[in-house]
This record gives sequence, C-alpha cells and structure tokens, in this order.
Amino acid sequence: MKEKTKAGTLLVLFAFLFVAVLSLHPFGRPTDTRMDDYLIQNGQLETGCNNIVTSVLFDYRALDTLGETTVLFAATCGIFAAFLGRKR
Amino acid sequence: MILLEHAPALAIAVPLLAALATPLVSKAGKRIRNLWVILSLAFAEFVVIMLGRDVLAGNVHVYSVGASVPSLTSTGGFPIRIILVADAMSALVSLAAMSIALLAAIYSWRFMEEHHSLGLDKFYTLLLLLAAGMMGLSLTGDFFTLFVFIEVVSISSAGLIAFFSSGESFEAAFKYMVISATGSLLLLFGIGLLYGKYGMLNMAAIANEVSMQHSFLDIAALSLMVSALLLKSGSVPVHMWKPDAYQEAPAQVVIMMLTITLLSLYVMFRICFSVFSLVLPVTMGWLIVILGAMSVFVGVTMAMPQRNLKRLIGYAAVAEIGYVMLGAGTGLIAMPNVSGFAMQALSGGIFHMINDVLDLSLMLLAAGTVFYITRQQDINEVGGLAHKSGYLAVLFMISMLAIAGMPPMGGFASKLMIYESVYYFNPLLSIIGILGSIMLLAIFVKIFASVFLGVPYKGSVRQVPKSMMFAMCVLAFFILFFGIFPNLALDLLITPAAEALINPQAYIGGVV
Amino acid sequence: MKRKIHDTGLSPIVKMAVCILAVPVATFGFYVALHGHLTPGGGFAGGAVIATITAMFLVAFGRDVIKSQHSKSFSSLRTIKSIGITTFGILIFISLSATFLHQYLTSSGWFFRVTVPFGPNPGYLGTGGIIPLMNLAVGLEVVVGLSLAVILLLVSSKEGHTEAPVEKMGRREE
Amino acid sequence: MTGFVLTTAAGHWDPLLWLAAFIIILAIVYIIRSRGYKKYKRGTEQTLPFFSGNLPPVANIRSSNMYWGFFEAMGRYYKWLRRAHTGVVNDYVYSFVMLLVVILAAMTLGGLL
Amino acid sequence: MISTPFMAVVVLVLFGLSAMVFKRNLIKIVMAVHVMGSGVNLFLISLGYRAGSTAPIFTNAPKLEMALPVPQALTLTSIVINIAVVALMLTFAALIYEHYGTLDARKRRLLE
Repeated sequence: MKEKTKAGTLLVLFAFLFVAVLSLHPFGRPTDTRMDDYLIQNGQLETGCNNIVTSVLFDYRALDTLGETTVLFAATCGIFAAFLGRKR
Repeated sequence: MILLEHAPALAIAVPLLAALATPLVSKAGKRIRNLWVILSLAFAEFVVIMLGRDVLAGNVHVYSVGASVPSLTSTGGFPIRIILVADAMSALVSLAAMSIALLAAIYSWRFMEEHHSLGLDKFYTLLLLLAAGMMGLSLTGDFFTLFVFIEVVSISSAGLIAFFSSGESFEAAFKYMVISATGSLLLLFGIGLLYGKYGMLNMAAIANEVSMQHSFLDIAALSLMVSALLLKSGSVPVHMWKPDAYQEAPAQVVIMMLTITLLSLYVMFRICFSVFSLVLPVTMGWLIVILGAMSVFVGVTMAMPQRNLKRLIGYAAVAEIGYVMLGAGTGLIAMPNVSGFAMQALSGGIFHMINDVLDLSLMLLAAGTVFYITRQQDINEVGGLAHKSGYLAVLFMISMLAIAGMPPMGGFASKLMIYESVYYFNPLLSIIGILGSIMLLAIFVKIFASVFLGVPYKGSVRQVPKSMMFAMCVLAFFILFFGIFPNLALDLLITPAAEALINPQAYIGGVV
Repeated sequence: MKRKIHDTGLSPIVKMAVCILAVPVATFGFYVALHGHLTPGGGFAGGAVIATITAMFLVAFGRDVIKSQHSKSFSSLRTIKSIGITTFGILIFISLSATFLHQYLTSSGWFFRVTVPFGPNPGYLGTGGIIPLMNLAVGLEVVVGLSLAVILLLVSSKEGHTEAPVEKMGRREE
Repeated sequence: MTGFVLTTAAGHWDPLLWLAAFIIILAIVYIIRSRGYKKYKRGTEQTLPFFSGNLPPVANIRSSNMYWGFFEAMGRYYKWLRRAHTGVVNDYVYSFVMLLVVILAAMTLGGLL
Repeated sequence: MISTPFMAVVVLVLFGLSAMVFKRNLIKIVMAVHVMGSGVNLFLISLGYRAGSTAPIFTNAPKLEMALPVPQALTLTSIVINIAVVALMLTFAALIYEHYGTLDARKRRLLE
C-alpha cells in the first residue's frame, strides 16, 4: 500500500512536470533568443574565438566555469580527506 | 576606491584564491597556514564591511563580471554577462556569513589541531571554499551562477561532514549529498524552464519580463526553485538531513552550514520578493507560513528526546528556521503593498535570521567545546561541567536564553516582532510560535542542568583554549548588543534590508 | 620490480596495446584542449580524454602496481595533487585577470591576437586571446582531478572487501 | 538616545527598563541573602542538603529521564513522529517529492484563482 | 508539434527520482542521481536547439542559422558538476561499504 502511495505521488509529479514542459516552446523553435543572437553576432569580434560556446564559457560566463572547476577541486579534496582520514 | 568598485567580485575572489593556495601554503608549516586562512578571511571581511557601508545607505551596487567597465551591465538592452548585485539585503547576509566564516576559522585553530594532521590542509581548503560559495550565493544576480555556487557549497560541506571519517559521518555525508544533489538538479530544471521561456538567466531581467506575461510555466519554475531552496534550508518535510549532518560534522563547520541554510532562505526570498513579486500567487505566502509553523512544532518536539547534543541543536535549528519563515512569509502574504504589521513581520523575520545565526552558532560552538574538553557527545554521560569551566557555562546560558527568546538577548526583540505581527494575521500561528519558544527553553534548561550542573564529570576535563573562547565571546557580545540596542540594529541593518526586499523596482532598475 | 608488474593485471597483449594507445590518446586530448576556441571540445573534453589513460593503465596493469608505491608513501599522489593545485591557481589568476582587466591579453594586442574577421573563416590557432591558455589550464586541472578520483576510488579501497559477495547487497528483505 | 526603545506596530519594548528591573530584583535578592544566618560552619554537615532526614543519593539525573511525564502524555504523537523519521535515504527523497507535489498543487491552485 | 525531447527529459528525471525513492542499494541511488542529472542536461541542451541549424562555431562551412550557444555552455558546466557530485557520492558509498560491510540503505542509519 505504501509503495502504491509513493508511486502515485511520483505520477502526480510526473503529470505536473509534463504539463510544464509541454507549455514550453515547441522543440527546435525557441521563442526568445535575444541574448543568444547577440552572442552569435558579437561574440567572435569581442573575444576573438570562432567557437561561440568557448567564448561563452571562458569570457561571458567565466565565473560559472570558475565555480565549476572549483566544484571539481572541492570534490577531489573531499575524496582525499575522506580516504586519508580513514587510513589513520 | 578601486577596492570598493570591485568589492562584490573581491568578496568571492579572495576566499576562493586563498582556498586554492592553501595546500601550497600549508607546506610552509601549520602556523603559517592557519594565519593565512584567518588573514585572508579577515581581508574578505574587510571588503564585505566596506561593501555593506556603501550599500546600506540605500543604493544598489552592480558589478558586471568581465566587462570593460564593471558598472556597464546591459549592452544591448539586456544583460549578457554574469552580474553580481549587492543591495542592502544581500550585503546584510554576506556580512553575517563572512563574520561567521572568520569566527569558524579562528575557532578551528585549536579545535582541529589533533585531528589527523595529514588532511588538515584539505579541511582549511574546504572551509575557505565554503566561505567563497556563501559569498557567491549572497551576491549573485544570475540564476545559473546561483546553481553553481549552491553546488560549490553543498560539495564542500559534504566533504567537511565526512571529515571525521567515522562510519556515521560517511553516512551523514552520503545522505546530505543525495538530498542536495536532488534538490539542486530540480533547481536547475526550474532554471531551465525559465531560460526556455525568457531566453535569459539574469534575475533582474527575468523579473522585468515576468511582470508582463506569466503562465503555468512561471508557476512551475517558481515551485521547483522554491522547493529546492526549502530543501536546502531544511524546512519541515525535508528537514531530516539536518540533524544527521549536524551530528557528525565538526562544530565550526556546522555553524557555516547553519549560515548556508539561512542563505538559501535568503535566496528564496530574493526569488519570491524581487523576481516573481508581481505574479506571486497568494498561496505562496501561506504555504511558507504554514511550513514555518510546522517547522517550529516538529523541530521542537523532535529536539526534546534527543541525547546527542549536536543532533538536538540540529532539530532546534529546524525550529529557528521556522520562525524566520513565519515572519517573512507573513510579509510575503501582504506582498504588493507591505506596511504596518506586515512590514514589521518581514523585518522581524530578517532580524531573526541574523539572531538565529548568532544564537545557534554560540550554542554549537559551546557544544563543540564540551566535546573538545570531555570527548563526549552524549548528554547523559557528562555532568557538572560548570565546576570545571564556569565561563563556558555562562556562554552556554547566554546562547540558551537567546534561542529561547528571553530578554535581554537578541532573540527576544525579533521574536517579539514576529509574534505580534503574526498574531494580527492568524493568532493560531503566533500561539504555535510562543509554544515553541517555551519548549525550546524547557529543552535547554534540561541540557544545562544535565551538562553543567550536578555531580562533577568523572573523566578528564581539559582546559578551554583561548582561541575557542575568543570566538564564543565575540558571538556572545553581539547577542547582548542586539538585545540591548535592538533599535540600533533595526535602523542600521534590518530596515534597509527589508525595504530592499519589498521594493523590487529598485533591484530591477539597478541592473536593467 | 619489473617482474612484479608483469605478474599482475591483464595479459601482456593488453598491456602493450595500452602503452601504444596512450600516445595517440594523449595527443588527441591535447589537440582537443588546444583547439577549444576553434573546434568543438575544449579543456574539459580534452582533459577527460587524457584522464582515460589513467583508467586504461589501472585496468590493464591492475591496481597492485600503484598500490605497491602507495604503500610506501603518499608522495606520488601528493605530487600530482600539488601540480593540479598549482595549475589551478594559475588558471584562477588568469581568469581573474580576465575578470578585472577585461581580456587584458586580447585588448593589448601583443599575444595570441590575430584579428578575426566576422563570419565564416578557416580558423586560426593564434586567436582567442587568453582563452587557449585557459583551456589548457582547465584541461590540466581536469586531468589531475579525474585521475586522482579514479586512482583513489580504485586503489584506496581495502583488500578484504573487494571480493565480498555481491549478491547480498540491496536485496529486499520482505 | 533613541536607540534603546524598540517601537513595534502595537507597542514598544525598552531593554533599559528591563535591565533596571533586573538589577533592582538582583539587589533585593542580595539583600535578602545578606540577612541570612551567617554563623554556620563551613565544611561540616551544616552545609549539606537533606532529603527527609537522609542525604540525597549522589547521582546525576540523566537527561533522558527528565520530562518523563511529557513523553508519556505525548506518547502517541511521538510514536507517529518516530515512524516518520526513519533515517533512510529513500524516505528523505520521498518527503522531498511530497513537498514538491504539495507546492506545485498549491501554487497551481493559487495561480488559477 | 509534439516536443519529444522535452518529454524524454521528464521521463528521465522521474526515472531518477523513482529509483531514489524505491531502490535500496546505495550504488543504485548514485546511479539514479546521475540519470537525473543526465535528464536535466538533456533538457538544457534541447532548449538551445534550433531546427535546421549548425553548431555555433564559425568554420569554413557556409553560414547557416546557428544553435543557441548559452545552453551548450550551461550543459558543459552542469556535466562537470554532475561528475564531481557522483565521484564524491561513490567515494562515500565505498567507504560506507568498508565500514559497515553493506550497501543497503536501510541497514545502518542515524536514527531519531
């Protein structure tokens, strides 16, 4: 009975997310692309690299990339500390 | 002046850079490493104080990361780059967070000394990363950066929970990791929904667009984000990770995790008040108020039978989060025009946020000190510690009175504001709050009686080191200060912050 | 020592193949990282490619190879770790210079700066300002980070539990 | 100085007044204490507490034993509460799913109204 | 037009969530987190697709309409974060196994 309740809750969540996703723009036709169009038009000139994704990663959203490498670094540190502490 | 101009970026960059250099610095020796950590955090604190002085006067400090001119935010009429926004509210929380981080670093000088020295540089690295992540959380004005910093914070705190390397600590860290990964992935899902609709990631820009057109998509994204942030803050139906993590982590890490829960509440308020203020359904405020009341009740009643001191404080922290949600949720119900009682509830909630950090931090540090001097966490085992270290008993008593909301501690003023104004909206909620306070006092009287009074503890009791005492004394001073001069704190810190929250146009206009 | 290495792990054919494969894999990873501003890929992808070499070696030679050194001291792992951190620090400084000084290298025009015409072009390596350097630094960080994670997860687990009965885990009790 | 009085929407709270009252009560307590019997000898049985003629047992009251009546009275509530706090990761995630569904439902209803 | 990738995203996220609710093996829970993360990554990347477009890279190829660059950058970031999370969780799972000798989520627990 409990399992069924859980499954029911998950199904309700499924329905909600489904409706939310269906009310997005249809796949392949994004509606509001001002920011991305600006980047495609000006990214090459402003950063000097052909790959717009790279220019977004390392210039326009460099703080995110910094945070992401920090996450990797923190994870390595955490793994290291956990294993070292256990060794003692 | 150049320091002030770059202050939002520096507040993130200084702890981050210090964290990355810590493993190299620690090759030079323990003392140098500890000094390095404390000095870098002190510098970051200085930067944050400067930023706060600038911002609490009422203006919004905007910093566009990587732009040729930092104040140049929107090139083509909308923001392209990541934008850091510091208004009075975010300056307030970043000030609190950085102070707590500094105190945690000072406290851990002696506390961590004997815990496996091999990995201690990792400990300090993760501590500094936690501080950097907290700064990022409180200062960011961009949804995706918010997600990234939440991940930074949760991964480094998971690493720190597991730091004592017992089986239980791994278990607690695993649970925390599962929960927080789920939460932040659903947060990212909500951010994706917003991006799909508006094509932007900046909070202020989205707020500008939201007011014109909204649909089920906004509601779904808002609910996903709010529930993920409630998970991070440990409100009631999803509070179970909190006592587990609090029990196992070192005390000074726990006070930073406590600050993180309040920061995620802050982010939730930011999203509700500043971004979705105009389209927010009325149910949102009621939901938060009801969850807050439930948090108070469940947290308090679960704290009652606990035996482990830090686990008990974890449940008490759930209850304290509930008070903040009660106050701020009442402000949220009256959102379009907040004044009178609603304004008082909101500022009471924000004031209680700060008091909550101070009170519970002092309590946790005292609990950590009890653990340090006796090596016991079970409150059944220890007793009569007041004979050995009276100052510790006094500090514990201050924190206990403050948590229970007794005058003249800081907790009283904020709780008074919350009770009064919530009573105006719904007396039942206020009664639950007062009942919670009474039971909190009962719980802590019990703990005080069994830990500090009675027959002296048989085992060996060590001296309390000076650095740990210093950190606790600073917290106690601020608790008493906010209790005796509540109006000073309100005028200087809280009211500007509350006004920054209820006035989304200033926030949006500062960026776009 | 040499004899011991050949005793453990998979067959000599696999070991030889891994040794031979390591060179093109490393080259490819380096290429992907270096050309991040021109082609799909970048530091993360290139770093992940190179980090597979570690996994390949661990699979082929068995974990005892690293373990024999591991038991002696942590020095090798520590060295890798400090290298990773140093590069990471360098990366941070570089990216911060981008933050504060707005692509200092790009606008100064004396390094890695060939003006790119807008629109389709064949792609020149010497463009992109500071971005290729950042790509390489991120690549190095990712290599070290992922390799360390793999090594620690594989090597540091204790002996006794590795051959524990698997089928008992997570079975339902009811 | 106006910094002392906290004016709330329905009244005000003056910490100074409270402090003054506290000090006065402290003074009264001290006066009462100073009027007590001073000629007892320290270190003898005169200073020992007695419990119906006997010395009380020397033991700490363990904190789990405190508030026994409260737990007895709230027994059913605590039974329910402990059943909810299983400590299993799956239940943690399930509670999050429940919160998600509740919030989504409430917000959808509120958005429609 | 029915947006199939978006539906796949919801299905993936729900797979992950339901595995987290029902599965008791810790390794399976980690896998569930990864599946969920992949679902969210798929969502991000499919937000940026434009019908009939090329990758947002300037090459010698004739310039067509380009896909949106920002979601691709976000996906890259989110993938690496997901890897870090999963690595840390696997470590914890391995260490829990080492301490308790079981991977069952219900066997050892911090109670009350």
